[in-house]
Amino acid sequence: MIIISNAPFDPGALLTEFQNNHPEAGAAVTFTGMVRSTPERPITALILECYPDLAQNEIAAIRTAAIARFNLIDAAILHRYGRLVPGEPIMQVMTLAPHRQAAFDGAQYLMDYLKTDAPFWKQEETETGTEWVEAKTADDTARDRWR
Amino acid sequence: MIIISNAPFDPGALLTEFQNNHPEAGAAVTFTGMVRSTPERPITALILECYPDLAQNEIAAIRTAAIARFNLIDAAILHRYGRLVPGEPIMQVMTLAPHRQAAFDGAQYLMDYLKTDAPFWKQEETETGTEWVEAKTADDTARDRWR
Amino acid sequence: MKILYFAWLRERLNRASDDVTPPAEVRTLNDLITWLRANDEALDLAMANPKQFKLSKNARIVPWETEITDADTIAILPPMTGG
Amino acid sequence: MKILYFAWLRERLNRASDDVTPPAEVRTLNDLITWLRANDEALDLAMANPKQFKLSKNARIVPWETEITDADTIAILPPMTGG
Repeated sequence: MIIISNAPFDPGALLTEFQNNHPEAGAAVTFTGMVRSTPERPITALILECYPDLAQNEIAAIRTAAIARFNLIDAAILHRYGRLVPGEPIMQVMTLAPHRQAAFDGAQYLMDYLKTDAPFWKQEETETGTEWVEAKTADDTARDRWR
Repeated sequence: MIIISNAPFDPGALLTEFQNNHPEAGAAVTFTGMVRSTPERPITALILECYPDLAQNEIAAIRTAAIARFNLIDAAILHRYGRLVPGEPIMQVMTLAPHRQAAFDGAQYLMDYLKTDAPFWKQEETETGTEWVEAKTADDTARDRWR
Repeated sequence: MKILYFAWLRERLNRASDDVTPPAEVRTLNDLITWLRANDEALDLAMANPKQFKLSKNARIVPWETEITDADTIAILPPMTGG
Repeated sequence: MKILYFAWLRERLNRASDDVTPPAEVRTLNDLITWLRANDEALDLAMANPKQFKLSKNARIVPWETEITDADTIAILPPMTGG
């Protein structure tokens, strides 16, 4: 399952739906990314821009690669775009595997590739205006460990 | 939150409850362990024995150590005991952190220690009887990487 | 040929897309970017560090060496910050 | 002193617990296990590979060198297989 959407989602409901009907699965790992606002850097919203057609294709390719590499039983990715307020879930990745290490590795692999290869761009909205979030070289490093 | 219980639980509902009201959290990782039955090794049930007082204390200690080590905002562990059928969730670990790597590392740390240091014992029930699950030395190895 | 711009590149150019007709010698994405930059000062400036951009052709990320035709939709993608 | 047995150890001994009164020279868990094994052939056999067992005192896992008293509840724990 791949969902690119500007509608809010319920992380728990998504997990429940994903896990059902797989008696051969022993382990599920779920990653949820949320909009963060801290006292040091308070933001009023996060605005995500997206190229939906490309997002769909690239995420599908990353998902297929993860399933093959870690022998996953299933993997699902949901990513939102649009304007999100602090605390709101931005995206969720879920993996299902016979055992825990494959489920953890698969989820981390998906996250590392999504960070650098999925066409989304974040803008932070504060009291004083909006600012594009800069890409982190740490994200490239995280992705490159899988090469 | 630590729950040691013989009652079924809903992984998704637990996740939704756990994630709420933490605007400073950017990442949540959830691990769910389920009863597994495969065509090669079909089981009718998994029966978990537990020493509840010790489980409560040891899991609390593991949780406190994980929160301190990875600067987690929160961590929760639920572990069932009793008779569970294939597909049923056995346990769930959830971590909440500012960023993704701490959330992933915290969840793996909790899992690795729970596997070797939480007083639960699994018995597989098949058509022909029951059999105690043997502890894996791989679990000791996984735990020891954190030392 | 359709060219799409995203995020801060779109903002700096003040438009989300262009329709262009490059000359026949523009065969690859590399050629296209060189030609676009030569004809657009704002784009040239915004792409001063070209290696940070990924390019897509018909909604797939492809290498800069990829051949293109007039029927393709090309996107110029600043470093991504999703996830 | 209360002794608790779990999982396959409980099954092999055919009981979940014992109430025992060890002699005064039994000061540590190490001493206790030695004394229990000397007085119970089934336990002695089941614990032939003693290092695989963890021990708890009053619901906390503690080293085998830990001192104990008559008021303590001790558990002998086969390798755990939770998670």
